[in-house]
Amino acid sequence: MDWQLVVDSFWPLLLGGLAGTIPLALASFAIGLVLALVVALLRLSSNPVLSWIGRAYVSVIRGTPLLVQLFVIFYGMPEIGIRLDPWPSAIIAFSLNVGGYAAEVVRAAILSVPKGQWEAGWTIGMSPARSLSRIILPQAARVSVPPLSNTFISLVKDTSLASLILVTELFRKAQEIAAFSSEFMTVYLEAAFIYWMFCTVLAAGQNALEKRLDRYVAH
Amino acid sequence: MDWQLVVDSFWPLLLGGLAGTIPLALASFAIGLVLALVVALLRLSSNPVLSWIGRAYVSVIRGTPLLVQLFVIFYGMPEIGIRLDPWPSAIIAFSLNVGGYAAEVVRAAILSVPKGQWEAGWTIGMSPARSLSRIILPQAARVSVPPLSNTFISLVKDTSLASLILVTELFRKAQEIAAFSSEFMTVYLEAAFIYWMFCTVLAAGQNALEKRLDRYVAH
Amino acid sequence: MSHTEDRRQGALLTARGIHKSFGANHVLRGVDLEVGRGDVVALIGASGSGKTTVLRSLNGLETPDAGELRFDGGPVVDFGAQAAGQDGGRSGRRTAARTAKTNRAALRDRSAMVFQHHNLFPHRTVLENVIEGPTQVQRVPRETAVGRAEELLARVGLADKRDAYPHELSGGQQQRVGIVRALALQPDLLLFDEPTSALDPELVGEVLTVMKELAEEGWTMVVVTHELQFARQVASEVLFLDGGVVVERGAPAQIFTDPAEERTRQFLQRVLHPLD
Amino acid sequence: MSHTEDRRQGALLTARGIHKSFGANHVLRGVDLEVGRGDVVALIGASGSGKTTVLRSLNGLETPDAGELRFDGGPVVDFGAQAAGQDGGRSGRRTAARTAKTNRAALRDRSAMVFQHHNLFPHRTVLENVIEGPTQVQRVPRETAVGRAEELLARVGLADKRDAYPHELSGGQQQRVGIVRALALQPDLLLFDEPTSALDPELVGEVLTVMKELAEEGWTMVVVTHELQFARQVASEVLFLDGGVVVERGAPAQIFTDPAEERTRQFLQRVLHPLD
Amino acid sequence: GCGSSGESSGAGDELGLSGDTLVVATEGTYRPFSYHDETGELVGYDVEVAQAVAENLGLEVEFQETQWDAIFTGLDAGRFDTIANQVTITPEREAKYVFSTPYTVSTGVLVVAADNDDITSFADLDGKTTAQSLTSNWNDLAKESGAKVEAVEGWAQAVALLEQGRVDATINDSLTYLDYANTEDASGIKVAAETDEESQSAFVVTPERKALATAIDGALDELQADGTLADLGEKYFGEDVSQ
Ligand SMILES: Nc1ncnc2c1ncn2[C@@H]1O[C@H](COP(=O)(O)OP(=O)(O)OP(=O)(O)O)[C@@H](O)[C@H]1O
Ligand SMILES: Nc1ncnc2c1ncn2[C@@H]1O[C@H](COP(=O)(O)OP(=O)(O)OP(=O)(O)O)[C@@H](O)[C@H]1O
Ligand SMILES: [Mg+2]
Ligand SMILES: [Mg+2]
Repeated sequence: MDWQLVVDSFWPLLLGGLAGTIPLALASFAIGLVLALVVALLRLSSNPVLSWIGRAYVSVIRGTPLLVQLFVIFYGMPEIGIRLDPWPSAIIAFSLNVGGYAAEVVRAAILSVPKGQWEAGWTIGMSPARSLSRIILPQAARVSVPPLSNTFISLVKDTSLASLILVTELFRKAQEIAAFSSEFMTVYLEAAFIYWMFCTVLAAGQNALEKRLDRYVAH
Repeated sequence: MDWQLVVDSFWPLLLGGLAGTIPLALASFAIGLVLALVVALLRLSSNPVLSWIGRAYVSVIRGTPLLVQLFVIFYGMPEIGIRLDPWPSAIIAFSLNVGGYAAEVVRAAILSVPKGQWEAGWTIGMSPARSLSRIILPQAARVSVPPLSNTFISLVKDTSLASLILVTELFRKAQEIAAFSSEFMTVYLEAAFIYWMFCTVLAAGQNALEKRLDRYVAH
Repeated sequence: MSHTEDRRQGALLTARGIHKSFGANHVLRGVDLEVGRGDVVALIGASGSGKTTVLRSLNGLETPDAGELRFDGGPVVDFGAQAAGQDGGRSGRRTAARTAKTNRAALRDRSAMVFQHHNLFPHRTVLENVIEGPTQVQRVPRETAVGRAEELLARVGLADKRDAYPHELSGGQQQRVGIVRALALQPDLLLFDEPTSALDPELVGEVLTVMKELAEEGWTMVVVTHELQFARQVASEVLFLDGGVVVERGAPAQIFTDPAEERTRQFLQRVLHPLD
Repeated sequence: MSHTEDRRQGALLTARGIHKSFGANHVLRGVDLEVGRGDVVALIGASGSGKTTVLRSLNGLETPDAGELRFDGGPVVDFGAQAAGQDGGRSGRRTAARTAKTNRAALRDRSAMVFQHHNLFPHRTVLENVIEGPTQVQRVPRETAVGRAEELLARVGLADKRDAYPHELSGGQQQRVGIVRALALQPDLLLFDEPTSALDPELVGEVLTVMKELAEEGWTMVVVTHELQFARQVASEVLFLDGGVVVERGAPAQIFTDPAEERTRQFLQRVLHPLD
Repeated sequence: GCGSSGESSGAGDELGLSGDTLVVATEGTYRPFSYHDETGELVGYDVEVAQAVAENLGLEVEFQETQWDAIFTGLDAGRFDTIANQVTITPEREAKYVFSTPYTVSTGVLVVAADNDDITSFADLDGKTTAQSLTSNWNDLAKESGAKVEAVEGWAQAVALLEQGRVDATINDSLTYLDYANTEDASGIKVAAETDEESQSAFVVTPERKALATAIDGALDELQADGTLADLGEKYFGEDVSQ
């Protein structure tokens, strides 16, 4: 192991993570969650057309490689006249991807809230939309924290594909350093360590969030 | 879109999937499940050392990129004298990976079986091991089918990384054909379609399995 | 209470020929019901006889397949019309759907329900549970709603629990909060679905006592219950339901001491004397 | 039954000074208990008083922190020893752990338990549920086990349900299968934890009737129950538990008509006359 | 940002560029042609040639770094104006794209493990296994020689496989080998043979941008004439590799 290389490359790698990986993951996750809620509601809709749209979306997103999704957004869209810069393209592609995966989580979480909660909302006069936002979603949130944080951890690692569409992040930095030094094993291990650090911090955040949300729920 | 290319490359791609992707995914999943059970039991153990080992394993596997895991097994192990061929390396790496992800699923599924089932096993004289195998796991199986089939679908797509350690599968085939024809977009879209086909078949299988396991469970 | 007097006159709710199926399961087979102002109607019957379904039809949680409901001399809500609409092609169906929606909401806004498993909102405090309906739906100013809520909580002995979360309460306390949440809506009709059957026996009393007081104050109530003692003491009328039909109805004294129907007699025997 | 006679003699189980805490919650504070062969002991008391914990201590589902248990004139299982072991450093702890393990299994093998929520194995048929213990643990040949199981199922009126899955049965049927599963182990002692409290009222009778028959046949039983009628008719002794202590014990006739303790009286009042 | 920078009309317009910027795609991980040095700066022979060409044409240059998989797709999609990444002129590519005059002419070397004496010529590859990057045309040469080809990400992995004895050989650019031998410990490998045929690398554009190719040709001629290309060759390889 070339320790000098490890030391020299630590900051560039970390910087690639902090300036590329993390903002990309955060932005995509935030937008993806909103999308996921919409898709989950489509899937839960009693209207067969809407529900089919939701199902088809999830099926395509989850059934095809993320790499191809990135390709289509960045290199395919210009053919129909839409040309976006790398960062917007990456955020769109990852958001769409998160939307597909998280939709299933959100849907399951909504279904996990006892039917009696909807009924209580109904009896005190609430519209379904209001019941959803004030009663169901706050409870679904607790249930969906663990699976959503899995989705987020996967996303953090998946952002390494963004280098394909010209976004510089942690993994791209690692490739650059590896190409220069030929010590790909060392550099990749170091990158893995930084990913692991990020994920560990995330997991700690998840625990804190779960505790917070547990406050008002029976054990 | 170069339709002649699409037609010509369909069989090679499909073959890459059937001879590479699918067997690799199946073998890794089977071994990974066994591993997942072991790790889940470690994590559930009341022995703090065992439970720490389980947690650490899951943390490392989930916190680091699969690509690095593949590299360590294939390029790193020879440095400590263990040199495996591409296929065994790939199966080991993917099994270890599945083991980490599925361990959490298995653990959650075991915890989801009501405590009363363990107690009923105890009162009729069963050892914990026997309760686990005859009472808990059959019930946990039903709960874990949906998340495990997600793990499997992810695995199918992740096997594309095996091309990095010289295993020829669907995605490698696509790269070869694309590199030769320079028609990356067309070939990748076609590969995506084949992945989607595989995933759709899997999803159908999942449904059938869920129905079967639902037979003796209340609604 | 100030509104006690004007509750004791005329039929508040009339139900005629209510039918309801779940798939092939014809659960209600023509249920008639009349609830006068200030009445306490007890619905009894075996499990699966349709008690809950009757109750839920009264507040729109279920939409009957046929029959009509009339509230307080208001317009007749005719579920038959809807069934007819179903044959009437696309626009007919749409009109029917719209009507059903309006009907359901109209029913619901006159009544409030207390559930078997309280269904309190676990992520909100006791007070927030109670004022949710008034402030969010009825647009009562928060101040007013809180004031009323505190008054009601004090009445059921839970003034000091206003900031607790539901899981911090005992089962009996949870049910009492459920009752307060219903009262806070100031409904014309209170619906209770076995409010004590999920409780530990020694907690049953505290809930029944509150319900008894409400009855004495003149609230109109429909109560599904297995507490025959309560029905006997508090109800103005008892309905025995079996197989989706009201088999027998009458004053509690008559039903419990001298049931006209063999089925009623058998049911009472099984519940009151399980070991004989 | 052939073994009826030899059940009616001597103390089958003696418990002395049983203590148990969950964290800071000192749930049992020195419970004494004696169960003679053929006795039916009823444990009553408010929710949270520790009834279930007592029962579970008798079959090893909980390991008491202190106290001793003695089965059928056999060796004394001393939980105090274990507590002492905890001060005795590492090897002491290990020995204590091993002893505790043996003790728990010994307790468990003499008794069988019927749960409040049946805890039947949902993925196995009724018959499979019943023969699981005999064939898998007691190594009874399958033929024999099936024969006995069918006999027992017939006795509780469920011969025709042998191939049904638990979820296809009513609550009362499920509990009867639970009883048969316990009987099939041919235990010395039957433990019941509120076997009817999760049932619809009209189904309670069918389960209590089976239990009454078992008592009459001479089975030794400890029953946690809220069915005071049942305790009164069937129990040979009633124990009233409050705050982890046996506050009062005696013949049912005495406890129910003339309780010595004020706490007992209050509890009975609340349960028997909730509306007064 | 990508592509469209300035509004000022200049040299770019006639060449079909949007503004005065030449957008050049490169891998950035292909030493010594296109890589990042210790300071993180993008450098390399191809990079500097592209910079010189742009300067000669009076254009700004903007590099877009991506993986080989995406490089032609991006060219097709108009994301890049040209590629500077040792793109070898092949008949298949010539059918689809327009090449400039070549700026690198090199031979291929057959590299084997230092202790391997079985392979001394390309003919010996028959039935052997080679590690090749799919991006290079050496891939085809290996196949033609009867070798089984294992695809790898790049040169470093090929060397690792050779040293671990998992493949028998790798064919790559002599320039890549030279650079590696000059900067890293190459004691584990050696050159077993060299091709007679030379391969030529050039800038590549889509057919619509033929004017750009012509302009680049002109620029390369001038850079050839004033010795710039030779100097760059000297800098990176110790010799002129442009002809
Ligand atoms: N949403 C539903 N979907 C399908 N079947 C239903 C539904 N709700 C009720 N049923 C069925 O309708 C019948 C009557 O149910 P209901 O809940 O009204 O009975 P109940 O008299 O309230 O019984 P219990 O005392 O058990 O509460 C039962 O057979 C039940 O299975
Ligand atoms: N596993 C446990 N962990 C922590 N606390 C427990 C546990 N089991 C019981 N307790 C606590 O011990 C006390 C006595 O519980 P127990 O279940 O024995 O009461 P019970 O008399 O059976 O009540 P119920 O009539 O509600 O069944 C309660 O305060 C309960 O919360
Ligand atoms: Mg009901
Ligand atoms: Mg209990």
